[in-house]
Amino acid sequence: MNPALLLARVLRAPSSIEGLTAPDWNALWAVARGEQLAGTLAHRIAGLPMPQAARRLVEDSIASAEQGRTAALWEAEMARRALAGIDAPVVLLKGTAYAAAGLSPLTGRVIGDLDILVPRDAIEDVEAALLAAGWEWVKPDPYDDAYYRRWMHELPPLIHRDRDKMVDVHHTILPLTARIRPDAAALLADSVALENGLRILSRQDMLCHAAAHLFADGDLAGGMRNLWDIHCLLGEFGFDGLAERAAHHGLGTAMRRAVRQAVRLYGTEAPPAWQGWDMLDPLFHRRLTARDVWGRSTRKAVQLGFYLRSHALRMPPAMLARHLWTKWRKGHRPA
Amino acid sequence: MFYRAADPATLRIVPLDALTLVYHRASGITHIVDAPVPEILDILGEGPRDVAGLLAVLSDRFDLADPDSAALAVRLDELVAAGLVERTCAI
Amino acid sequence: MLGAASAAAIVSIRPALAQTNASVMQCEIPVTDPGRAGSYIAPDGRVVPARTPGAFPAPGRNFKAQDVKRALGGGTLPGTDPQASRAYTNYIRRLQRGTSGFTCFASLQMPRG
Amino acid sequence: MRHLKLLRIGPLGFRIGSHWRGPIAALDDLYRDYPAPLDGIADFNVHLFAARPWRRVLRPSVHIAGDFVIPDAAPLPLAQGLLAAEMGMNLQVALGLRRYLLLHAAMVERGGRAVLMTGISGAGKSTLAALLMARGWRLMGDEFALIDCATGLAYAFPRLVSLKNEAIDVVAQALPQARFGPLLEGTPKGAIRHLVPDARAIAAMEQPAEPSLILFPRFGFEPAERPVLPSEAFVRLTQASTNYVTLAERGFEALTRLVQAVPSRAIDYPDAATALAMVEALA
Repeated sequence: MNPALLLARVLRAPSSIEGLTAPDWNALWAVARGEQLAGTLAHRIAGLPMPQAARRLVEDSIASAEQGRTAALWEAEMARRALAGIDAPVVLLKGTAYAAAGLSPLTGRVIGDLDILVPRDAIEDVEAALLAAGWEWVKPDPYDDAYYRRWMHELPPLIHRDRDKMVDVHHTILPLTARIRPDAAALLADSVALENGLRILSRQDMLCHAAAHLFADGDLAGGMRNLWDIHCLLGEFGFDGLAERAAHHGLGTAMRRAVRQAVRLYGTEAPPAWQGWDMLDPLFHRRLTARDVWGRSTRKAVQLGFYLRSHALRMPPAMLARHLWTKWRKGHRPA
Repeated sequence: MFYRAADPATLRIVPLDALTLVYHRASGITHIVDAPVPEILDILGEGPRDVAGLLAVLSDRFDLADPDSAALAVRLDELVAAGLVERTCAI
Repeated sequence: MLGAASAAAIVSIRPALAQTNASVMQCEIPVTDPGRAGSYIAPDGRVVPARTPGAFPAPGRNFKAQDVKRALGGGTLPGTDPQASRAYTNYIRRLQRGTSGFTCFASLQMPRG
Repeated sequence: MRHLKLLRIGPLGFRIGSHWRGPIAALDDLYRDYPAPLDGIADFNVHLFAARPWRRVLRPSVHIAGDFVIPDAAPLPLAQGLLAAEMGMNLQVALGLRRYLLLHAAMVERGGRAVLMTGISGAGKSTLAALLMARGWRLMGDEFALIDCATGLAYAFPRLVSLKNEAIDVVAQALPQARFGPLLEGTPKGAIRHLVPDARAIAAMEQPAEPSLILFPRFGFEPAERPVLPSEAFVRLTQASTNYVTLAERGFEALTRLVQAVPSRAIDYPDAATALAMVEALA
């Protein structure tokens, strides 16, 4: 069995671990680690009967995810303190938002950098406040810097000098060069306040962002994790108003494809209108599940295609050519 | 400007020889601290204070050879940067 | 009791990137990042435009961890003169996470002995 | 990954895959007396692979990867494939271990009491551990000591002892009956030869011991000894641990207890004979 499909089967039906052989277990953990889903897997199967060696891995992964959650929430808290003097909403995105909102199906999820969304006209104040509170630029490269500021949907990444944690400050959820322009003002206006004053996106916007992140704005690397987020969010929030909201942001196609992929991979329950399978869906499905029993990416040709595709989506062709030329001259090659 | 300490329930404080270990559960960070940090955490744990108020309590409880509010402000800045103390506008 | 304004009273433990000896000595640090080939390195380690007066051309090569360690201890990087070597080691000191070689450099910082 | 090896060192199971037979054959030989992972399920995966298919045969260079990776690790020539496998395993433990507090230390045991020696680079730690084994101590490991956070007990990680340069002959003379791996010349650390821990170290590798002494040895100085305060030991051990921070409060408890319960000493020594005498006098 394709080990990525094995992982998907265990995530959707944890009791299917019964009868796994030792090689199955080894492939399962290797792929789960490769896809950053080890903590999620551990939470899904905890408490079920399994070999002792697997149980120990479950305990280790749960403890590891819990520490990651503490560190992520603390980073959000320190950002909140640093930005307390700025009169603008600060919206947590992605993993930190799921943890802060206590979305239980996403327990165990790996949380990467801190991502926050702020109004575009507040971004200079936010930048200054973060720099004053100990964050520093990660890369001082003038081309990258100008590129980020002009075209990307975020500031160049900042890292905290004592805690070694990165923060990405966004003013919308897709680059300004992309053909699709989500309504950033609506994302902010409909965001929901948490107890401590930080905010999270509305339910539908959280789903829209997850779909944008999965397809429109990515090369599908780590896609199984992102799709699991969508599966869980759909289970938690349902489909009410989702089609309209996604269409409003120009993300209708991405949202529908995300749902179809989630239904296929994780058995997400979806109304009939959301189901189906188009001509490109098999390609996406293959890319999402391209892992060998060591957890390594496979299907290199498919990957390169997706690398070019993700850039094409972000930029008009002439700009893409200029960007790739500058990058390649400086020695960058797609891995 | 007032200073509020982390909730004492979130701190594990272990005095060792000359230095003191502080494990902060909310951040997961371990701090190794020198005097007067444990004393400051202790006093601010009773409630927020400003620099003058804190200095008064410290002078009251300890035999301060150097009751210098500038030095105390530096200690508080360090505590703020470490996340063990938060600045607040009002009590 | 309050201490000198310049002294620190708090040291926070950071994750040690301590590796095993073998893997530490096995890693390499590029000077500069492949993305910035052709730049110069100022004596204080900043990356500056090509032909900046007083700066040194980036060697465009990788230095082995053991060579860097020796240079940080007062030696000279192989194939460089002392002034250039100092500029390059200053560049390495300023490496930040996300830059090529950071992990390698960080692992060299692990105190020993 | 055509070639595969499963093995257990102390409490940790490994699954190693390789594009080439050589590194796996070397592991099969040197680790022949080691058991398989518990339940056949590995804690860590290591893969040794060629970056491009033709590099399997043309100037083959071994890249090291696994569940946990660091950037910047340079590949090794195929002749050093055994070293690549060992480095891969070490790296997985250093980056991925969550079950124990990991201390970068050599460890030996006598009478149920473990002596930890941490912080030595190059000529010292592994040599000292091997020579103490030759003098009847149980070798618990030359690289990592594993501290159980709940009990404070030290668990062994008796991997192959990695001997470098002059130490190779010194140890071969002290242990004429021991089994050694091939001599690997021209590695990034000079010549390396692996020593197989003795039968007793392997047979007892699952038995923990009570830590009784922490040493911070320093090689190349006149003999000297001083006590190390718990606060200094604490800071130095956090820097000798790769997983202290990720273990969160469990790590804090384990390390606090260790430095409070176990005396620490710094020792300087000019040569191995002096070091052995100092360790045995203190332990």
